[in-house]
Amino acid sequence: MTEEIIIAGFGGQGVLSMGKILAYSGVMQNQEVSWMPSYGPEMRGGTANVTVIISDERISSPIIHEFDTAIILNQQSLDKFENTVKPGGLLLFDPNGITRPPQRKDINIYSIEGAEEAAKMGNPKTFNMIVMGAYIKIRPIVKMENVQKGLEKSLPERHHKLIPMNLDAIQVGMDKVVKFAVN
Amino acid sequence: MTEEIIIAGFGGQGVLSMGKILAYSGVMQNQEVSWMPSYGPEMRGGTANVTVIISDERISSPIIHEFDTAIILNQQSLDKFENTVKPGGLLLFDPNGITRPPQRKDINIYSIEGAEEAAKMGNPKTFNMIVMGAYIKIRPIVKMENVQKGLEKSLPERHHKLIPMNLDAIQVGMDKVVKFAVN
Amino acid sequence: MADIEIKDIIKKENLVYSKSKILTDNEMHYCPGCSHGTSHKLVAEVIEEMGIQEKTIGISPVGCSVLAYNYLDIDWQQAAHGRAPALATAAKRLMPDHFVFTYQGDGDLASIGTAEILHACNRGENITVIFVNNAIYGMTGGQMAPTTLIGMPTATSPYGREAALHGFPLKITELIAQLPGVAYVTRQSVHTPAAARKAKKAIRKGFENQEKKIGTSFIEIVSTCSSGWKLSPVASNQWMEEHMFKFYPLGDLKDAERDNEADYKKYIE
Amino acid sequence: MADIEIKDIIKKENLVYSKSKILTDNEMHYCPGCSHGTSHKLVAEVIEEMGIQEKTIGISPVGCSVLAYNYLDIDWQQAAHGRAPALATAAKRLMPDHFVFTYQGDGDLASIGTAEILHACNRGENITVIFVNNAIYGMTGGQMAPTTLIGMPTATSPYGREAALHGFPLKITELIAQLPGVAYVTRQSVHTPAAARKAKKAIRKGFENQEKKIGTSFIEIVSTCSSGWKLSPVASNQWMEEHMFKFYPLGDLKDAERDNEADYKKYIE
Amino acid sequence: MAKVRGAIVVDIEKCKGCGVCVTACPTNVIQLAKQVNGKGYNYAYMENPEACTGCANCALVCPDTVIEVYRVKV
Amino acid sequence: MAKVRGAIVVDIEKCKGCGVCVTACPTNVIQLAKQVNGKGYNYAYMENPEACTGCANCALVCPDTVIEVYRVKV
Amino acid sequence: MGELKLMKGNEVIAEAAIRYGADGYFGYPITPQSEIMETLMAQKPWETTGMVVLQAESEVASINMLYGGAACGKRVMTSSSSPGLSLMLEGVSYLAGAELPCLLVNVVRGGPGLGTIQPSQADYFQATKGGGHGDYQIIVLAPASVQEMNDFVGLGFDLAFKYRIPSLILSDGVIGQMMEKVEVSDYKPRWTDEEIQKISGSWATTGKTKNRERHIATSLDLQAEKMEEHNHKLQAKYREIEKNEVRYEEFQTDDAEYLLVAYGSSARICQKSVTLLRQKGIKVGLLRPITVWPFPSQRIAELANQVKGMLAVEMSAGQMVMDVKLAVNGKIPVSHFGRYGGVVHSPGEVVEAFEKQFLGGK
Amino acid sequence: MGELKLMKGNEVIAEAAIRYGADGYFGYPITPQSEIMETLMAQKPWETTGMVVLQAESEVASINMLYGGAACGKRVMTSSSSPGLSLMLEGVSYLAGAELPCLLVNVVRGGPGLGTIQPSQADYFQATKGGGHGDYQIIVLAPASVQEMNDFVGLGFDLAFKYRIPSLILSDGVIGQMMEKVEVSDYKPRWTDEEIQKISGSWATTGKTKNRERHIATSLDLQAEKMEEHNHKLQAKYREIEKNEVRYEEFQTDDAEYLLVAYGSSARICQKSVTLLRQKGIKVGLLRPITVWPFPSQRIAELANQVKGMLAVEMSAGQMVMDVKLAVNGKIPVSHFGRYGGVVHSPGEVVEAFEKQFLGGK
Ligand SMILES: Cc1ncc(C[n+]2csc(CCOP(=O)(O)OP(=O)(O)O)c2C)c(N)n1
Ligand SMILES: Cc1ncc(C[n+]2csc(CCOP(=O)(O)OP(=O)(O)O)c2C)c(N)n1
Ligand code: SF4
Ligand code: SF4
Ligand code: SF4
Ligand code: SF4
Ligand code: SF4
Ligand code: SF4
Ligand SMILES: [Mg+2]
Ligand SMILES: [Mg+2]
Repeated sequence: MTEEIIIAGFGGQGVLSMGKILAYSGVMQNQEVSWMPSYGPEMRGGTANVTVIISDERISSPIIHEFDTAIILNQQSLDKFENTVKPGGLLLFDPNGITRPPQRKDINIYSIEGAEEAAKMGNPKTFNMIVMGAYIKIRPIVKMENVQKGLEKSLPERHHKLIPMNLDAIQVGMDKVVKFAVN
Repeated sequence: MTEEIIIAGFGGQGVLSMGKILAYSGVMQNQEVSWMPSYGPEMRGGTANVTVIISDERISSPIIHEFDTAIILNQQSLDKFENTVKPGGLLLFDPNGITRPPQRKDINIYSIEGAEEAAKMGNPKTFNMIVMGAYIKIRPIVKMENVQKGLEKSLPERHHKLIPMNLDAIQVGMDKVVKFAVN
Repeated sequence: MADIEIKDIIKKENLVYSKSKILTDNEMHYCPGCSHGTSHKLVAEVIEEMGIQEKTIGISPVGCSVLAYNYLDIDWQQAAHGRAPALATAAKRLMPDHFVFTYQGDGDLASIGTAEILHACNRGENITVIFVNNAIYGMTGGQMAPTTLIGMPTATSPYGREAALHGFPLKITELIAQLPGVAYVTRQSVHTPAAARKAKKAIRKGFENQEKKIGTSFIEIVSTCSSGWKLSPVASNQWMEEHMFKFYPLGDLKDAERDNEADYKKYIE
Repeated sequence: MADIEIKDIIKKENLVYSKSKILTDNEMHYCPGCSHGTSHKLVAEVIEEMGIQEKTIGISPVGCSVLAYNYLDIDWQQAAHGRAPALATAAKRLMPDHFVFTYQGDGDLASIGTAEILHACNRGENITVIFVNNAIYGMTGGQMAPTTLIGMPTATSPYGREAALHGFPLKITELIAQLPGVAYVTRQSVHTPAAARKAKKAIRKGFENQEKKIGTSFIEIVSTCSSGWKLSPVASNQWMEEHMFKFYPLGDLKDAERDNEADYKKYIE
Repeated sequence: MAKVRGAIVVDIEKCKGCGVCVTACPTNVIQLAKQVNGKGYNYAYMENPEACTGCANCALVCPDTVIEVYRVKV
Repeated sequence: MAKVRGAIVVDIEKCKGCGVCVTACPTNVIQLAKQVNGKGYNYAYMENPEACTGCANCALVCPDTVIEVYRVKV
Repeated sequence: MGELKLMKGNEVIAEAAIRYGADGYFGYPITPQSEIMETLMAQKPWETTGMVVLQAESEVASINMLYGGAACGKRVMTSSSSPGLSLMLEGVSYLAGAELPCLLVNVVRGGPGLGTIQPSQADYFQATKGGGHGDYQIIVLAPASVQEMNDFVGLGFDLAFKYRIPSLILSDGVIGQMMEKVEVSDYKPRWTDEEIQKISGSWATTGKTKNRERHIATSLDLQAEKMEEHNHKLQAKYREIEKNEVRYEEFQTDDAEYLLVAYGSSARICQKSVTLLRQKGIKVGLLRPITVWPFPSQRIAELANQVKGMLAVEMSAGQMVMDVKLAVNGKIPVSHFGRYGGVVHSPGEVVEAFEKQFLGGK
Repeated sequence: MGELKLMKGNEVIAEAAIRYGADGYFGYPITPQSEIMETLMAQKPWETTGMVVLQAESEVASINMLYGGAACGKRVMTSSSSPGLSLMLEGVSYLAGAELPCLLVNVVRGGPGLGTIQPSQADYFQATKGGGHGDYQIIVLAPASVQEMNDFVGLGFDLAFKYRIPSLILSDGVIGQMMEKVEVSDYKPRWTDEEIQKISGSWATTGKTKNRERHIATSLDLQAEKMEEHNHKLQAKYREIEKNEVRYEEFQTDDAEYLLVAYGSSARICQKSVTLLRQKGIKVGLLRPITVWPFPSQRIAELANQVKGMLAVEMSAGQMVMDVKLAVNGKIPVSHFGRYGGVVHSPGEVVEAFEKQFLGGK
């Protein structure tokens, strides 16, 4: 099994840490992982993205140009990455702020109202976990127990009290993700 | 004709400028010349030497380790360069301050009381020209008219008034140089 | 209230403030609220008002303002980190009738570029220096600068700057002010309209000094870096007022012309 | 006069002054009368008297004193041109119970090494800096230094230093004195017995400050360079008194301990 | 006595929602929108247009110079 | 009253003839020799030995530290 | 067995330095490697192991701090990226000349000049052909994984002290920024002066005691003949290192008819390319130099007798390829492929380039 | 026809710069080349041609002053010796990246580190293999006489402006310090902005006029793809230079059975060695690269078909020899000889080394 994922959005949306938690979850189930961020001055306020690979085999190149899954959190990222999803692959996006929705018919497209649900939860910081929940609902590549372990490993001790809330958010994501129909 | 000369003494004895005037004299008679100084912090107060080559042919290496002539102005230089004179070559030295005189029997050795004669002339600065006079007496490789031209070229305009005195000094050197007998 | 409608106000003939023609149409890459934007604008307005676009050479540093050349429509040189004053020295000496200014951050000017700024000022190069001091390395992600205040947390002083560990904040402007080659040294900010107006006057004076050939003009702009400081732009301005101004008080440090200091006299005698 | 013969005076038991044991038997390569020799001797005597040979690390610069390591019998590091304060910073931080001093010329310290000395002092490194200011680049053959006086001819200012062309002489010591990390700044000379005694006291104080861990000690020694100045050693001393001391007045510029300046306090608050 | 009335035009798509103009306005004309622009920023707009005097304070301090100011005497 | 008498020993071959000691001596003991040493320098020597008080001034300022000083109370 | 973590290459450099017992880090921020100093500052090793961490005023200061620390016999390191390394070269030449051990890290980005901050391998010449002045060499380790970023800290220091020579970890933006699983080493105590002496002899400037001559850290000798002697000593050491310390890894070379040669992140990519090519039935292998100086020239020369052609793949306009050519010495064709200036090639691009070069592909 | 003078190599660099109409010199003293700035300061060209001469605070400042001056389209130069050049490498990489023309002079001394101040040729790699970071090249001219020190000032500037690239005169302590006859050029006026524009196009930062876009001297592009494009442009230019600007000199190669390859002062010495060897009846020739980058690889490859072996002679532990080997590509044996660290070999030593290598001599 090899899953190659791009997660892309605005800086500040928790793109990098979502990737890190995913990757750590993979580590927890003894898989090989790589996490490769875009980096540059555009980190500041601009867009951010990260490539995560989770695999049963040794990972050669951490930099890839086609993905099994794209998790898309703003319009720019949609424009940039829609066409990089392999045929038959997955595109998951948050429709908030999306004016030109995805068009491809050869991939599976899902949407999650992450921003909205986070607002409902009263904590915008849960946004990225909601989206992650949506993702692992559709692609259960990591087990929940390993996600929990991943959270424990990737958050500093002093933030461990936030783990239950994060797990709740993941559940919300799992519940609210819906198939998106390209018309 | 190729004449390879080392001139060596204390810094401040006019070693470098003697070499330069010799070289310029060569230029004035259309010969090829090279002038290669020792350089380094030892310039300051320590020893100084310069290699001058005057030749009818293009000069390849300006750095040589054997000489047709060595002009020696202190003990250290004598110790260092006596053995670099080619068999049959010339060693000219000023005996002032020399405690271990030259020993070689396979070369021609001459001496010139340069310091003493300069003091007699009432101008220690003429020292190097006296020594040069001694040299070109023994090895008339440059014509006096070219030496005069060499002086004109190598001294800045404002010092041209000193040329007659320098020519006098050269004459003194020519008159006072004597053969030195190794016993 | 007079009963005029907004659409009647918004007419070409009523326009009282718009972007200087010296500013290009490129969107600035700066974070929201960044002082660099305002500082750029003021420099642009001075160049426009003085009518010196054709004779001005800007030197951009390495720092967030590295891309300043995208924003001001003048000729630019992009300098290596810290070396803008060296470029400016050559440019000005080779084209003495041109206006040459450097635009530098605090890491650039007060850390790696210490020798270059100090010696350019000491030589009294006839240039203008715009020194944007936000007490942090903005571009590289918020590391400590020489100007970072004691106690201030940064990426390389995460528990706050401690003198014993990291050294003291450096008042480079105070040092520069003492050099006889320097004609004018002032410290300004651009966070309020009043401050921005004063800063603009200072910048203008700095450029005018080049015509007078009286030595280096050095204009510090105490600035914010909301990203590096991890505060909102508005909170950053407030924090700056409360903390930065105490340590870096605003105002003129030197005005050779005004003070009629023929400073170098005492050097020549 | 008491009728004692010289040979009776010259006896082991009557010896009152001889070479410090810290000085090696190597003949110094310096020109006749060079201030470096005297300055070396004073440092050696201080090390001997304090009994700290085993704990002292000297950092020699690039300049005539590059070979200082041949003359003082202690462990030495030979630094790249201008960088001695960087070496000293690391050596001292890694071996805080050792005595670390740099010995630097004016070209080394005030020109190429401006950033390193300023930042080491600003960090308040617990080191001693011996700054031998002879207003010229001795080693390379007498070129202009930042400290060269206006009007002074050198190999690169053959018609005398002119401010417009070459910049102003730099009083780096005055700048250093203002840094809060610096505990002690003094300017001395070694050309007369009285001056040399004072200078030695200053050097000793500089070393003792390392034990107190109160910040950097900076001792400038206004010096001659007869070769560079093209004067005899004795005439050089005279020229120094007449010209150098006017511009570089001798005396203490800062003594944090004496002044009871808890200087950094104002920085921390 | 002649009164001045003013108005501003914010280039919404270029506004970064920093809020500096909001603070700078002496008459509290400006607010940040609840909505975001294409870059995700809550842009500035005139919440109390009548209060605007066209003093240009907001425009002067706007780091991105995305405000134009108009003024009339009425 | 006890008088002090002094004497110096110059390491002639190491002396560079700089003359700094000559100037430093308060009692004009030292002169530079007419002769030169092996390095070509006119070395220092006691011209007026009786005047030496052993104050060590000369030795202290000698850049090459080639003077030793002896002193006795007589 | 160390702890298993998920870390960035840069972070692990910091972590490994602390765990390995390094004595000091001196550096200046620059993308893409600032996390190294940031991690150290966050870890505060001065409170635990006693390791000194200092943000210097510049790269010039950093490298000269290394000289000061290394001369004391301490295990000191710095890190930077391309322009910063250029500023350090005078210092590197001094360190090499004075035979001081230390560890440098270059997380290479695209040049020349300010260039870009994206990954590159265009500082190969600088690292291996003595970017600074004079005849000198430093040991250059090229990690291809986050794990090797960890391992090479220890290896780099060990080699540095074994030979009294600077070691350089030649990494790039990919390896520096990516996270991978890494097994970090256990904490080791810092060396005492005595241990250092045992390992590398008595030379450090730790204070001249009665029972020894003074120690001098210097690269100067004004006498040319003595300087030449010193150079001979250095060259002999370099030959020794070339004999003992060549490290490389082979991937499917046994039956290979063609060979890719690549180091660092480029080698990871090429591994995939090898797989892709083999899927097409082409017998390709990969040689990955782990030490790029000393370079595995001998092994490459051997393989030149086995394969029909070699392709050097590197993110540069062609630097390592020269060492491959020198090793092959004309026996078989050697080509170069690589994207550069900050662009990272894909495995597929390597395949294409290979086919074009050796199979007359499109 | 210019004037005939007896001058030091260093002095003539200064003289030639003034006569050629250079606009500015920025430098920092270092042996063995300080006479360059000293001569300029004594000549006061600012009072005659208007040339600016400034003693900078360091080599780092010097090279960045060059960047500032070159960006204005002025003909600016600096000079230094080995450690100083190392400090300039960040700046050189910037100049190359921003495509700015300028003239550098390195009067090489023995390294590594502070080394010695005596002549050396051990900065060959630094000069030709981009000592700084990133993929870049500069044109490197290697004078073998004082006359060429004069001539290469003009040639260096001309090539620099023709290709918008830095040129370097790679000299050494021998050529810098020696005096020889030299025919100095006549005084030429400095170029006007218009002339510069005619020669090298409109790119200089002379002030943005109404009728053109603003000019920007920069080496930065944050987008890797654009940076790669820029790199392609640079590489294309380098290939162009390699095609057009290779310069070398041959000495008795017509019937040669062996070849010495040497540049700069080493080539002068080898000329004598050729004579000595021919006196012994051995048919040896000499190829002297005048441009060491671009290197005369093609001519060497041709000669590899004619001769039985080559000896690269350089005052270094073996640097240029790699370029010779790359050119020969295994066809015939290539060896290296050279004293180094500040020692200059004699013609006789070269003869001995040659005999040992190729004639099984003692
Ligand atoms: C030689 C070199 N060292 C380091 C860097 C990395 N660098 C880029 S910007 C910067 C600091 C910028 O800080 P500052 O000058 O304060 O500007 P700001 O971004 O805060 O405006 C650094 C260290 C570099 N590009 N070059
Ligand atoms: C990087 C570098 N630049 C320049 C030099 C040449 N250099 C050697 S000593 C020196 C100046 C020394 O002057 P100063 O520091 O005043 O010492 P002094 O000789 O006067 O005691 C210079 C420029 C060098 N060795 N290294
Ligand atoms: S990082 Fe700081 S200085 Fe840089 S653009 Fe953002 S706010 Fe401005
Ligand atoms: S050149 Fe000057 S500083 Fe150097 S040794 Fe001679 S007198 Fe002293
Ligand atoms: S112009 Fe003045 S009153 Fe109007 S919105 Fe702007 S700041 Fe407020
Ligand atoms: S100041 Fe400018 S960018 Fe900031 S919110 Fe106001 S209009 Fe927008
Ligand atoms: S001071 Fe010393 S070196 Fe100078 S003359 Fe006197 S004894 Fe000789
Ligand atoms: S010891 Fe005193 S009195 Fe005697 S010679 Fe020296 S300075 Fe003169
Ligand atoms: Mg800043
Ligand atoms: Mg000096």
